[in-house]
Amino acid sequence: MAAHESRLHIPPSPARPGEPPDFSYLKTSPAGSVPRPEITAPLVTIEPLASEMVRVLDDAGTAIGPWNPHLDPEDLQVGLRHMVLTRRFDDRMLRIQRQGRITFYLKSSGEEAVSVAGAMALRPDDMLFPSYRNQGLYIARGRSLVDLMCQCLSNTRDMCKGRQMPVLYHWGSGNIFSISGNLATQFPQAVGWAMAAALKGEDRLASSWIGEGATAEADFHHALTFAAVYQAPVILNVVNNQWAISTSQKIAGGELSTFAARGPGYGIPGIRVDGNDFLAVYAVMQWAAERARRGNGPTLIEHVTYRASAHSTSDDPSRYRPQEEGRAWPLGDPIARLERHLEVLGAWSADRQDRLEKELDAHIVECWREAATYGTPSEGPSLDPMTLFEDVFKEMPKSLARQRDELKALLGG
Amino acid sequence: MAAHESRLHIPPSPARPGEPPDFSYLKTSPAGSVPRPEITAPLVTIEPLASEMVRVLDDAGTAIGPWNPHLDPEDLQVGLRHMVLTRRFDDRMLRIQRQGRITFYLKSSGEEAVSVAGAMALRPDDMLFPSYRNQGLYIARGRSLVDLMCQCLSNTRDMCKGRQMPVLYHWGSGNIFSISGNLATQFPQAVGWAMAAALKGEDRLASSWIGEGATAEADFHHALTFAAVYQAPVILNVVNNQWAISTSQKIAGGELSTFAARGPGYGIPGIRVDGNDFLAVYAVMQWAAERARRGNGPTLIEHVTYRASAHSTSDDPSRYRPQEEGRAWPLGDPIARLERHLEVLGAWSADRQDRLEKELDAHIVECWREAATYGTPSEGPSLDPMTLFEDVFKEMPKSLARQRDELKALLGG
Amino acid sequence: MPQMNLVQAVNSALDVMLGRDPSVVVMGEDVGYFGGVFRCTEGLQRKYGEHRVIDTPIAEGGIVAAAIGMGVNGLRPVAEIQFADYVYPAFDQIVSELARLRYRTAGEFSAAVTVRMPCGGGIRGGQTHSQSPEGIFTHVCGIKVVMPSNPYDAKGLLVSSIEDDDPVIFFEPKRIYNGPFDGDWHKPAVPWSTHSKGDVPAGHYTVPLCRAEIVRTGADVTILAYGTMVHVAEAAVRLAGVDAEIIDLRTLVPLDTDTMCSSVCKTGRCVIVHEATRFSGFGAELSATVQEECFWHLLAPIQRVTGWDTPYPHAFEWEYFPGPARIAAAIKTVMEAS
Amino acid sequence: MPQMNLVQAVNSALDVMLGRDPSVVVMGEDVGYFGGVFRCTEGLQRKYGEHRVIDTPIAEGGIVAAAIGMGVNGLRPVAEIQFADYVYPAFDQIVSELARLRYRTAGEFSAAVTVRMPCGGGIRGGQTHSQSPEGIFTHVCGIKVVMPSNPYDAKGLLVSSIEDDDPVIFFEPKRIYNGPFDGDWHKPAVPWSTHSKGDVPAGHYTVPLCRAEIVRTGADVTILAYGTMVHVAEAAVRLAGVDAEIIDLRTLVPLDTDTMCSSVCKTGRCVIVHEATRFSGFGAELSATVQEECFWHLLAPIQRVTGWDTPYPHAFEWEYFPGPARIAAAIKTVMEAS
Ligand SMILES: Cc1ncc(C[n+]2csc(CCOP(=O)(O)OP(=O)(O)O)c2C)c(N)n1
Ligand SMILES: Cc1ncc(C[n+]2csc(CCOP(=O)(O)OP(=O)(O)O)c2C)c(N)n1
Ligand SMILES: [Mg+2]
Ligand SMILES: [Mg+2]
Repeated sequence: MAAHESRLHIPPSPARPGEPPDFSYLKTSPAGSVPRPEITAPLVTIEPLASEMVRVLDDAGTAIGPWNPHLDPEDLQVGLRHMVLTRRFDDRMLRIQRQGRITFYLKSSGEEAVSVAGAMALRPDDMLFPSYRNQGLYIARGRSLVDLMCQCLSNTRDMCKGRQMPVLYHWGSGNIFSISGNLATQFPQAVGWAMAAALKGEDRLASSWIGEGATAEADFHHALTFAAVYQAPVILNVVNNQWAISTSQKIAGGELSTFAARGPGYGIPGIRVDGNDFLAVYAVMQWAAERARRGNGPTLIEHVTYRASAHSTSDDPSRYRPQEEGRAWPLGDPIARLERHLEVLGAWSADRQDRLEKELDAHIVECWREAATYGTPSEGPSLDPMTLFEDVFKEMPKSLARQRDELKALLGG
Repeated sequence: MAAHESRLHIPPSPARPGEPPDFSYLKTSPAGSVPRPEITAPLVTIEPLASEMVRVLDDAGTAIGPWNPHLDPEDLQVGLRHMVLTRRFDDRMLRIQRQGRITFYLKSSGEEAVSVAGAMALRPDDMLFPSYRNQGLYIARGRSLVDLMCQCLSNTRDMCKGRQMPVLYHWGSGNIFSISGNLATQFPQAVGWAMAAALKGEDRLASSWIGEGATAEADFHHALTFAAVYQAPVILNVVNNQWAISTSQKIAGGELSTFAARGPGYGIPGIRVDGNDFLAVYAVMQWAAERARRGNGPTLIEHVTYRASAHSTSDDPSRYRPQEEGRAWPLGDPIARLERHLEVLGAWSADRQDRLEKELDAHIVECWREAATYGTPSEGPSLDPMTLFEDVFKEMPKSLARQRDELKALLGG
Repeated sequence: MPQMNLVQAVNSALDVMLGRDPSVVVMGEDVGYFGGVFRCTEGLQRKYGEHRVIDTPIAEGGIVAAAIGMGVNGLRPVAEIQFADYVYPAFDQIVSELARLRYRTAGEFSAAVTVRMPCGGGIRGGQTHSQSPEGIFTHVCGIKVVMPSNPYDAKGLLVSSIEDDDPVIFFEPKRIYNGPFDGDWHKPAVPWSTHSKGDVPAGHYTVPLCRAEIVRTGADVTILAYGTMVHVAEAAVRLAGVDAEIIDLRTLVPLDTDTMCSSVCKTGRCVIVHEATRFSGFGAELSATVQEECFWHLLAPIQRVTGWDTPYPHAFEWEYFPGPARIAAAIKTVMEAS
Repeated sequence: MPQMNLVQAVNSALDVMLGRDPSVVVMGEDVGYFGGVFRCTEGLQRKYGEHRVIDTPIAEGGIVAAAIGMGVNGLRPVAEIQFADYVYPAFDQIVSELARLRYRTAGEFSAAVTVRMPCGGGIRGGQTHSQSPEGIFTHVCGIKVVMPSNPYDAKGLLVSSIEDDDPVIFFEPKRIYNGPFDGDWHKPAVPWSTHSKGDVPAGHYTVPLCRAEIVRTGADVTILAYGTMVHVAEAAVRLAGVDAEIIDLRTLVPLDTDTMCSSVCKTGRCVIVHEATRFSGFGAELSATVQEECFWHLLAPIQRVTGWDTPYPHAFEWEYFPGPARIAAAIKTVMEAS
């Protein structure tokens, strides 16, 4: 059974370290070229959108075509601010992790538009079921950075009471669901949430995000099946950032078909969008939200983007992809592209950008300073270990109380 | 939360007892109308076949169109014989169950073409991963009825040594995999088997069958994903017999899209075929087999058929569907349609049909007589209960041997 | 008082809860129009509508996931798994999500989901319609595990489970759906109407979770059982002719160790009975706990009587089933030990 | 003899088996080009090709299902689950299929699949990168369950597992991938080169399944442990200053009851240690078995020292972890009991 006799197809390897980056597999559409169907359009009319790519911003930074959401410059500036804050927050937290002050971190760099435009296109009472790479949702909905930092620190103000790894946030009052360490589980949960909203006759929708790698999990199938059967008011987002740790999107099933294309097979419109184009993401999310609100059911959206950083602080991408790959990514950087667009609109400048960055950096530093007062590994107050026995059940059973007392005695408490 | 306020979509109920049968939802294509693409054709060319319906036999019983497999009358007669034997075997076993001589039974009536034509279109060394409603595969591959009956009897010749419910057969040397009580599990296993065949450079393929209801299980998604990624030589068959116990195929996700349509979303050709048309099933299976053998990868086939009998002997379909529904089924009966075709060819007659049925009935009776000599619940030899401890592991661990000895002592052995 | 079998008791609990609480929904395979393959949901869809009693696709993992989402959105879903043998596709959603949601969010999110499923053998179901996987779930912290042994408890415990804010896995021993089976399969079936626990109030009432019941007081030996095996234990005690105390655990998690251990400390002897396979079954935890709590009172080794460590064979159900003879033998062993 | 850490030992076992047996294939998430997130498959794809060391989609259920199909077709797949915490999506294929295939076909079909996965806490992984779910698998009849405590055993047991015709779940305690961690997380890390079991032959050898090892002989108390906890138990024994016998179980199913029970019968005392949660954990089975076999020799109640019955908290790993102090306390308790 030598390799050469084998007929087993292995998807072609992406460019590996030492090889030139190769994105020849990526199919894009020119900005403005893809039609925008009515939200009530029959599935067959929408089907081509699963293999095309909705794009609004052209190379010159102009917004064109039927998907242009015609946002005010003020709104775009807000979007830009959220994206920049997300990126700089990520960068700072990475440095903090490298200094050993938090145990782990995971950036969303290069993918900020997916979360920020997504959150802005929805209403605050729509329920979000994110993956671990959607910190932009928190930023766009205005969660205090201090709270996010305290979670990463597992300190006395940690919303998770020290139980979750960094970035696995949640936000009840902000309508953002808990992030699971187990991939994809949130996808069908979002569908159930949306079914309940419909069942109660409420005008709220759910939106969930997973990576393209995670689409291979059972949960993806359950989500699509249940969403289709009950026409749940849900937006199912696949964030195709080309990589799942070390394996390319081809290993996830992206070689012969797009991830958006899964949708029509289940009776769900699938739309592929340039995930680094803030306006396109906004427009597509808005379209899907409108559909859901009008009772036209779920939409599957594939956001084509690029994971610009390592998978996480436990990862070293130089082992499996060319260092220059990010620079070769054909869809550019979402922040730079929106800046450019605002410049074209005459609503932005290098100077403003500079000031914005400084302002946000200062804000981040200040937040960190505050967060640290609630405890860091080396100083400040620390969470009471006895809390580890709480919340297993709503009320602590006797047996667990005994275990708590045992630990208390052991710690000399 | 009164029902009228709810916006949750519930797929429209099928015709229920007391209502007239309603198959208006069923989309068919005229016989001969659907083109037959080359097996190397690109996916987009094949895609329409997922919503059309491949049919060869027209209402007059003539075989027409590009999918006509041009089988010899002799082969057709063999196919007819297998189908009739399958049906009459099913009928006899049902009566035997009603007499309390076996504990359970499950018929495939109305769906015989799916299995028989399927098996005939493949090679004997292709590996089959059936569901519980594929007894025609065993018949077409020539497994002795005595063996099948002994399994249903859990007697001394039971291939399962009394461990499985009736009909959960397997056949190592006949290349038919074990039937699981757990729905859909065989689907991705077949893909793994096919991957191994390709890996070893063998020229064998795998074919698996599940019900449309079972497509909602995770295994369906895993099968399609792995088959697509590795281009495994596998035929994935969905037998859409309109019902999953009491729920219609709409609850399984058939309202807005066909089951064949799931394929293209994963990059796998999907073909919808008239499952009651022996010639069409044969032709489509042959096409898919050819594709797999030539290294063109997997095919998903939806066989549109009708479950003419109860789900199983534990079921009473008059509780959930109109009694007359079967007669109203637009695609007729696979046996009657093949008979008609053979008559049109001048290769069959009512008289020959009559003789065939008598011959097969006599054969079945004789097989039952023999099977009964290997033990029935009321008489003849019986399986040694001590065998229940075998085959948990290849070698019996000490702890299990002790349990065996305990039972032996208890039974006074 | 109405007489109900265990199916009707379950149905009545669901009926009462659907009627009282608009946030309760019932969902599962064939539970809607058809009323469930064991008829536990019969008539409920007609009464409460397709939106409250929902037929689902055949995907246990999807059912539980959707139920979790609904629970997060304020509903109290009661999901049916058609057979306990088919719960494994939902295992990840139960273990990684349902059980841990409250913990990982420090109480900010939770889902009050009840997952019902028929379990146990003795109905000729072979290895995929006979399993008793409760032991596995008892090792998963964050879910409660319940198994009633009679209609009265079934209804009261199911109402408690649905009203409980924690997730509950609710096992229904299908061999006793229609009558209190005592392990003697030769005997004609006995209906619940012959049993005092077949008297079931029509309206709302609860049987508290986490409370075992002493169903027979005795001085010589304590028998710990639940579900079907409570009745089999009763038969075994008659057979053995000893003055046994039989405890019906009813809730396995959280476990009522006080009731069970004070009994064993009194009798000094203990036999544990379940239908599931022996190795690492729930009986192991019971034995370990009793041993820890009652060591100095124990007069003989604790015995476990369980299913053998094999799948449940179709042909040899009654050789497999831990019937009265095996239990009686174990009782004898602990009585004679010294 | 080469010195290896546990990662290298696993890698070497795979290397040896890929080299010797063309039917062996390695598969899993990131195991191919990258060599696995813990580097256990490093270099193997380069050496044996993309067809023998296969990167898979992220679908544990699909991985195990495909492995079963491959096994049926004569291969010996070694599937990696990236973390034991992520095995649950594969639970149905393992429990309903892999474990039961031989039984339900009376031996006509089987699949010699090995499923490897890193388990255990102490690496700041929080509740979804720290679990020890071995107890659950020990309740599933038809699969063997193995957990080594050192590089030498890891390689020998993994080779045995791959060569075994039954399915094996192979747990790798990730806290000891790089060194024999004894529970004192303040101390600088110790490499395997300091430990005699870090000497690992380069070629093929086996450590037999189902055989426990006495890693320290002693007269006063028997400590049953496996995986990481073997080293922690050693530290605890030093701390407690007793003459303890420490048994490394190595294979949990089938269990070497002879070795463990004859030790307890000798010492009369027993402490059971594992990192998994306590309730219905594997320690329960060990306790029940010891109690049954050694009752008349027991001088004190058997003690279990385990993880608490909560998920593994990110912030409080060392409060959660059953460290030397807790084990030493339990040893003291059993020594003093009377
Ligand atoms: C059920 C499960 N299996 C495996 C993992 C380990 N894991 C964490 S992230 C990851 C890759 C996910 O890739 P993708 O879905 O594309 O998301 P991305 O990281 O690119 O955003 C893997 C395999 C997990 N967390 N959960
Ligand atoms: C995992 C699992 N869930 C549920 C069942 C119970 N069950 C057996 S058959 C069946 C209906 C299957 O319908 P379909 O797949 O359409 O096949 P058909 O019976 O129509 O051939 C159900 C729900 C099962 N056997 N396995
Ligand atoms: Mg990705
Ligand atoms: Mg069906």
